[in-house]
Amino acid sequence: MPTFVMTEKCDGCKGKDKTACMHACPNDLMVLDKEKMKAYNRDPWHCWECLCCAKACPQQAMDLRGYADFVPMGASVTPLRGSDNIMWTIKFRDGMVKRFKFPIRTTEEGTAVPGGDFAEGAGDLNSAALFTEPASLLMDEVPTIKK
Amino acid sequence: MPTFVMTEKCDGCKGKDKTACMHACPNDLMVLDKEKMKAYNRDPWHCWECLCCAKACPQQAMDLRGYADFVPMGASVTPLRGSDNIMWTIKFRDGMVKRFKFPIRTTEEGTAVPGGDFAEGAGDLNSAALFTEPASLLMDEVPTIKK
Amino acid sequence: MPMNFETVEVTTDLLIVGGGMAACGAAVEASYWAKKQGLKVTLVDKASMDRSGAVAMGLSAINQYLGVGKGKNTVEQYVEYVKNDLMGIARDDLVYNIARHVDGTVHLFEKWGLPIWKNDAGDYVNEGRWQIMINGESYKVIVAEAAKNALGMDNIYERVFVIEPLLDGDRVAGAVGFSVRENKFYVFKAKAVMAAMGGAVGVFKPRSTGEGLGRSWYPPFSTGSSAYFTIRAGAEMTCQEVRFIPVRFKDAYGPVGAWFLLFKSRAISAIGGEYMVERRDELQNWAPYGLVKPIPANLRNYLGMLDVSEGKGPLLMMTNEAIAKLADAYKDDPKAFKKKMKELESEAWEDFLDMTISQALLWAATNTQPEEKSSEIAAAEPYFIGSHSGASGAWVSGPEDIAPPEYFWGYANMTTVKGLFAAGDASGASSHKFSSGSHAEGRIAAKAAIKFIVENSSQPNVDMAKVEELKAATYKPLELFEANKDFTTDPEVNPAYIKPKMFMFRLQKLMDEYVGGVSANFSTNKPSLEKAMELLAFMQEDAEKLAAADLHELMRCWENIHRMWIAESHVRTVMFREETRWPGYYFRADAPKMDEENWLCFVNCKWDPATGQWDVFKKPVIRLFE
Amino acid sequence: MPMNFETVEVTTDLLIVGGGMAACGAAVEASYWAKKQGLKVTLVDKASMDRSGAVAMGLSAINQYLGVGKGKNTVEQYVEYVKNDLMGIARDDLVYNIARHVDGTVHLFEKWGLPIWKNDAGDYVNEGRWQIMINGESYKVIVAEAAKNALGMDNIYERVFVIEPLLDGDRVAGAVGFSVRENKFYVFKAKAVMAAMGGAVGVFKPRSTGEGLGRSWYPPFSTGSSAYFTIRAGAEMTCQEVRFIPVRFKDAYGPVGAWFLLFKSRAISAIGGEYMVERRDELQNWAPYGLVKPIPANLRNYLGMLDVSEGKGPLLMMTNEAIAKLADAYKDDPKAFKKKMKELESEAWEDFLDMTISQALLWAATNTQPEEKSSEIAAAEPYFIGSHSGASGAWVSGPEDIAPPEYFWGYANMTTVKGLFAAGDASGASSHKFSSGSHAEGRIAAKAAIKFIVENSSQPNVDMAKVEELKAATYKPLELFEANKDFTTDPEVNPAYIKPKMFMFRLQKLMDEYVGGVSANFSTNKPSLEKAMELLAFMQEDAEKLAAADLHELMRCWENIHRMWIAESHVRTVMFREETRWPGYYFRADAPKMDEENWLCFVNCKWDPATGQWDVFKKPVIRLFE
Ligand SMILES: Cc1cc2c(cc1C)N(S(=O)(=O)O)[C@@H]1C(=O)NC(=O)N=C1N2C[C@H](O)[C@H](O)[C@H](O)COP(=O)(O)OP(=O)(O)OC[C@H]1O[C@@H](n2cnc3c(N)ncnc32)[C@H](O)[C@@H]1O
Ligand SMILES: Cc1cc2c(cc1C)N(S(=O)(=O)O)[C@@H]1C(=O)NC(=O)N=C1N2C[C@H](O)[C@H](O)[C@H](O)COP(=O)(O)OP(=O)(O)OC[C@H]1O[C@@H](n2cnc3c(N)ncnc32)[C@H](O)[C@@H]1O
Ligand SMILES: Nc1ncnc2c1ncn2[C@@H]1O[C@H](COP(=O)(O)O)[C@@H](O)[C@H]1O
Ligand SMILES: Nc1ncnc2c1ncn2[C@@H]1O[C@H](COP(=O)(O)O)[C@@H](O)[C@H]1O
Ligand SMILES: Nc1ncnc2c1ncn2[C@@H]1O[C@H](COP(=O)(O)O)[C@@H](O)[C@H]1O
Ligand code: SF4
Ligand code: SF4
Ligand code: SF4
Ligand code: SF4
Ligand code: NA
Repeated sequence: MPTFVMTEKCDGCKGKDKTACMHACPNDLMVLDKEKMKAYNRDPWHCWECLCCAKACPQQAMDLRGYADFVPMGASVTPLRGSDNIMWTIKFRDGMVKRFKFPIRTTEEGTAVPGGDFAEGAGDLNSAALFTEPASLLMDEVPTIKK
Repeated sequence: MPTFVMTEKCDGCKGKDKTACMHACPNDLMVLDKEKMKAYNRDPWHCWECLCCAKACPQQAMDLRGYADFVPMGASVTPLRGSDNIMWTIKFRDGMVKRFKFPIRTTEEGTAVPGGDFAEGAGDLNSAALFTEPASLLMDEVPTIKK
Repeated sequence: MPMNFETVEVTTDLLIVGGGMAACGAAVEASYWAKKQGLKVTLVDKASMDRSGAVAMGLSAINQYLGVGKGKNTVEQYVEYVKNDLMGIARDDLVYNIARHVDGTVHLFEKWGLPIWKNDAGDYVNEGRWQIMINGESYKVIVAEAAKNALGMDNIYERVFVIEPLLDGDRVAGAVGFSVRENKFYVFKAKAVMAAMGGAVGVFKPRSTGEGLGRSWYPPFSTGSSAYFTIRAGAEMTCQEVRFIPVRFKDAYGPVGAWFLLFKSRAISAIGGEYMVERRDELQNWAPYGLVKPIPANLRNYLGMLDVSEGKGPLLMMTNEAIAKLADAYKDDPKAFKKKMKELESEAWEDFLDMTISQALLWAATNTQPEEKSSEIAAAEPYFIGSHSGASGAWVSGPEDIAPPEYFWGYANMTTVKGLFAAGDASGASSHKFSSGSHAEGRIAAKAAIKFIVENSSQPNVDMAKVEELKAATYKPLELFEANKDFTTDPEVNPAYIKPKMFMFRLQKLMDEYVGGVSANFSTNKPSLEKAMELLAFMQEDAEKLAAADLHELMRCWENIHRMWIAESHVRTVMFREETRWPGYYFRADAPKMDEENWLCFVNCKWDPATGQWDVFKKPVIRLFE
Repeated sequence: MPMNFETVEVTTDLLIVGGGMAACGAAVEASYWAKKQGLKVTLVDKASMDRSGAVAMGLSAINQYLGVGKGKNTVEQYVEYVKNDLMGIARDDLVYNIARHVDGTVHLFEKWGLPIWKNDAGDYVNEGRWQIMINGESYKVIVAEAAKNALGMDNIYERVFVIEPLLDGDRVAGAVGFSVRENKFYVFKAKAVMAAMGGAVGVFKPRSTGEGLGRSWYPPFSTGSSAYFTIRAGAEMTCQEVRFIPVRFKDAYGPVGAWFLLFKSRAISAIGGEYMVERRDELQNWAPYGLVKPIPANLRNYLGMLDVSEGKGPLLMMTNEAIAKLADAYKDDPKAFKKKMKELESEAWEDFLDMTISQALLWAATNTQPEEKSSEIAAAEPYFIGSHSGASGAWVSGPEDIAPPEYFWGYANMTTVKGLFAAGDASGASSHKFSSGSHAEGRIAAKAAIKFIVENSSQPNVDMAKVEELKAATYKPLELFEANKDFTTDPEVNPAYIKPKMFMFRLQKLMDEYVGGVSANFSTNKPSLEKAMELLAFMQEDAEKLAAADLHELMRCWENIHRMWIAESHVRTVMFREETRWPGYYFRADAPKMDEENWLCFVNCKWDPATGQWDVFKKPVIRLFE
């Protein structure tokens, strides 16, 4: 990268208050040009190429072109992130293509319960045990050093 | 530097075909914004800080602020170039001011005669002597090595 | 840009600043205890929790997992490992505390939905002794989800950049920050505050210049807010001299862990020869630490750097050889061999796709298939990251049950400022916590913070005059810009102000050249450090002239002020420690040897908010066992 | 940007490409002989002659003046000096030829109006043995004036950037270029062409990043057109491995000559100690050249670099001590002392104000008064400049009366391509000509070119199909930009093209890291050079995708293509020469010693326009005396 936005594909997230790419970027780089209703990366020199933006874009309107100051041209690495896996398409400079698919989560989105299903601990604010402990340690008690 | 143009002082060289700063810059950086009739440095990252532009500006509309990525702020070095000398005003970061004046030429502008007033040589296209030689060498003949 | 900013006051009990690994751990733990005690917990993040912080892109491994409950390792063994890796400089009590809790945190991650690699027996797949493999693209999304579910979105402020602590005498009273999306200035009033804003990148000049300067290993949005916040509160800091320099795949900064540990790859120099073997004798000079296994990270770096200095570089990671060796067992069965090769190929690509996509792209862009061709590795520029193999951060109290008296002042992970807690990259001298340990430490600190609030239940006083002053200072760069921008025809070049990007370049250049960055070969000395102090003094004055065209640039201004303060603490402590203890991280050319007698100690420092004076001093290293 | 470009044809006899020192010399001389022969001379400059080229800002000294007519030095002594300074690698015939003419050129400068310092006896004030002091702010203005008066403005094309030579078989036929101000494509048809487009800066990564990257010692607008032009014509090149690294005042690159020679300053390391004294023994390793006086420039660099590598840096120019010593003679007369101090102060400031204004500004910005405080010096990034202490450039014929047969092919300063002449930075193996020698060499070459035209009077044939092809290639970056820019929402980030600034960064980074730039400590080796070739091959392909938004950016595209070709010739020749001959300019870590037996020779190279193949080979060093 840095990321780029394909003019034709971007619909500005239909003018919603915050676009998916703006919401995602950990570095506050994506901006919606409200006149054109198109997004852009306001500071490619600060882009980490994390693709948080591209993975989030509902239009597949974003892609990455490697840092022009050291990445030879012509290759691409494009994610397609689903609910439980991600598909990567890797195009080499010489045209070779590889595809990989990896799991990304084992549960339904939104269902993470803070304590897991571990038994709550004793609830003692003064003890060393955290609220899911000792159960979440798979032990009977929290290790300590005999002073 | 790079150079900057003071908005109020610049008159766009009164809309002449080429402005003094554009004419001067050895790196083709100065541009006239024809709508605003103001000049600007189009690529400060390529500016050599040679001040050819500022020295040429008839309005004293240009100055230099040191490369921001390594020059501490607040100092200035400002030329005032006349027909036979140049005046420099140096303002230190701490406020101290120094002025220097140096000669820049000993003849009237435009009067340089290609051959000086040296006697022409023999006019032989095959000899080693250049057209003002040997006179301009203050010698009787052009040195050579006896082969 | 209207110069009209609404002040929004938020009063809470515990304020968690940051939304990364440590903050998410804190959110989960604090919510539980707060609910029991009827207390309110508020979290503020400069980005969106789903994808904020160092784990934004994902990770391919969890680097701290002990398996104590499964009988695989003891907590003591981990402490031993960390202590040696840091050349003797670690807080046993802190490392112990994190290590005894970390497994529970990892088990929670799994419940929440993080795919952890399992072998046929159903056990986690280890990368190395302490590291386990994950399918970690959504690692942060999952961890944030649990935190958000615990807190409720009403208690979460995203896209608010926190700049300064609020104090009430010797106690923290909250924090102020500004929205990067709306014209709102936030005043958070709290009984306790947890600093968890991560580490610092961009204090030193990166190797890349031009567009690629965003490509640091650790993210460019780790900008040193943790350290700034705790320093400005007057908290004692530790190990600010212990920067971390990781060896990484060259240019795109792909991590090496999976290659060295999982794939068991060798690294050699381009001239040939394995520096870890050929230079073994050099390790004697750094005994006892040089002689342990694994060899400390800085010494691994150092041996490679010696090859590079002698002109034997570049260094090569022999990915091709490593894969060939792993597949070799299957060579007699073509089908199995092919399958194994496919599997190894996929693992190799996932490692980078999960956490350093650029590296995968660089492979593709250079027609590199790791099973066919080696890749270069190189030492990165220095980072400040107390959670990985660096150690910088706030000096915090140990846990009551194990900390010696010198290391204990009431509440685990509380800094020396009452009510101010720190975890993850924000706390020092407890390296090698990584993503999982940072989360666990966040939990530890959060529980202690709730205890603190219960035991110190008054709402600290917030001086609203001071708040107004801070508000004015916050937005000054916008005003400076508005007032002066029309003086010149190019808003980027103006004698009245400096834009944050140039300010950052200025800082990076001086740190690089005088404080042992890449172009100084990671070497420095006293005159260079003094010169750095001189230039930093100019920068501090010029920081008053930072200018911003919009709220985004305003954030960049503050990020760079934060970086500048870390820089100063670093220069002061590197100057104070008159020895070279971590060659490979930095070299004091004028004090080139390790000096156990005088310097087997912490170097701590403190900035006094009342006087503006710095103090740098020693603190003892106390061993808890052996 | 309309894609409609008028083709302007200009037919002439002699075409001078460039408007700098060598070109101005050529203009003055050629006009005289052309007038006699009824020939036409045309000059084309990418900038305005008044302020174009390396002398744009001015200079404070003329570095080559022998005073032969005044009995001060002999021409032979100068040859001796240059030969030794280049570690034995110089063309005696070329150096001799320039040296015997240079005084006449300087005397002309004085007539034209250049103020040259004089002592009370009316003699020029020497800076060093070969250098004289001037008030040189308008040096270029004055020299250009004489050239313009000689040619007449009708024969001068300014703001036309020349890209490629035109060929008719083995003879040059002209050149093509484009206006950076108008939509005009220029086809210059000529019987002889002189390449005088100066040296190359920006092939290697500069020390500064960010805005300050324009601040090179030699100007950023010296972009390698001379070398590109001659290489592409198929001319044999020499010493392309001999880059020049000047030691300069740190950051602003103020020259050191006046300080070392006029002010007689010492340089020491920050740790104390004068490297030129303490490291004297090292010079034995580079005998016989290490043992001469003055010590060769690269060895002076090298001794300082050894201090820096050992961590003794930064290096300091003791300006304060030097000024104190010079004023000391007046210490008993307070009035005279004060006057002397004022005079020294003014001289110190003028030195920089005349040629490196940034350095004066940096002094002011850091509150530095040279009489009170030392300044740091450092080795700059590598440049290609055959006129100063580097030697790269075209392999040209020597003068008939003194060149040995191996060095003579009919016309002085003619390259191996018929009708193509070179002077100044454009010609190689004749270092230390500087501003004055470049002018003198321009004159020599111009006279020879007129002779060539007289003796080869047919107008070469220009293949107009080829011209059309070149025109299409010239403007391709504009078309590529227009056709693709709307595909993305940011014209700077587009997968279909690369902007010239990023292309430049890419070139600079690879040269820096693999070919012995600053961050590689000026050291390289075979595997690194091979890697550089690999990356350069990618760049050559990607050069097809350069894109420009306007004519200015189009010039930047071509400048960087020119740089890329020099880079390749450099890598190939550094690889070929398997020794280290110029430590301080570069170090082949895998061949760390000088090898007189095998490598006391020129390394020449040639690109064949017909086949696109490179050839690198040896040529003998022939001494003319002693
Ligand atoms: C980037 C990266 C990191 C790692 C690795 C590879 C790569 C490519 N590797 S490997 O190399 O070894 O491969 C590791 C690995 O595989 N396994 C592992 O467990 N950890 C690794 N890390 C390290 C961990 O990520 C790290 O230890 C933890 O994330 C540290 O946690 P924490 O201390 O919480 O920092 P954070 O970055 O996650 O969160 C910071 C938060 O603060 C916010 N923030 C910052 N400033 C703020 C401000 N002023 N106001 C408000 N909010 C403000 C951020 O938005 C964020 O929410
Ligand atoms: C920049 C600089 C240079 C020097 C010094 C200090 C500094 C700060 N020092 S000290 O350090 O030692 O102090 C010297 C000094 O004091 N005394 C001295 O005599 N020489 C010094 N130089 C060296 C001389 O300047 C140098 O030797 C000569 O100028 C070389 O002359 P020449 O080879 O003609 O190059 P040029 O740069 O002057 O002219 C190049 C011309 O070509 C044009 N051009 C370039 N590409 C073109 C293209 N594609 N198409 C058309 N035109 C296209 C340029 O516009 C220019 O007209
Ligand atoms: N060569 C090595 N030997 C031992 N541990 C390593 C090695 N390389 C990396 N590690 C560890 O592997 C994990 C990830 O490393 P890294 O990818 O370098 O961040 C960290 O725990 C490192 O300490
Ligand atoms: N009309 C203008 N007036 C003043 N500065 C400008 C103008 N156009 C561009 N610039 C500046 O020139 C530089 C390059 O601009 P651009 O490439 O047009 O974005 C930036 O620093 C702009 O701020
Ligand atoms: N220390 C030195 N000894 C001898 N000559 C020098 C020294 N420093 C610079 N010079 C010469 O002075 C002139 C200007 O040098 P510089 O300023 O380095 O370009 C050149 O002719 C250099 O070769
Ligand atoms: S997320 Fe995609 S569609 Fe939405 S604004 Fe961003 S680029 Fe456009
Ligand atoms: S790749 Fe990452 S840093 Fe870059 S714009 Fe997208 S989300 Fe932001
Ligand atoms: S020379 Fe001066 S007045 Fe003329 S356009 Fe340039 S800045 Fe404006
Ligand atoms: S200072 Fe020199 S390079 Fe910069 S804009 Fe002016 S003339 Fe151009
Ligand atoms: Na170095």
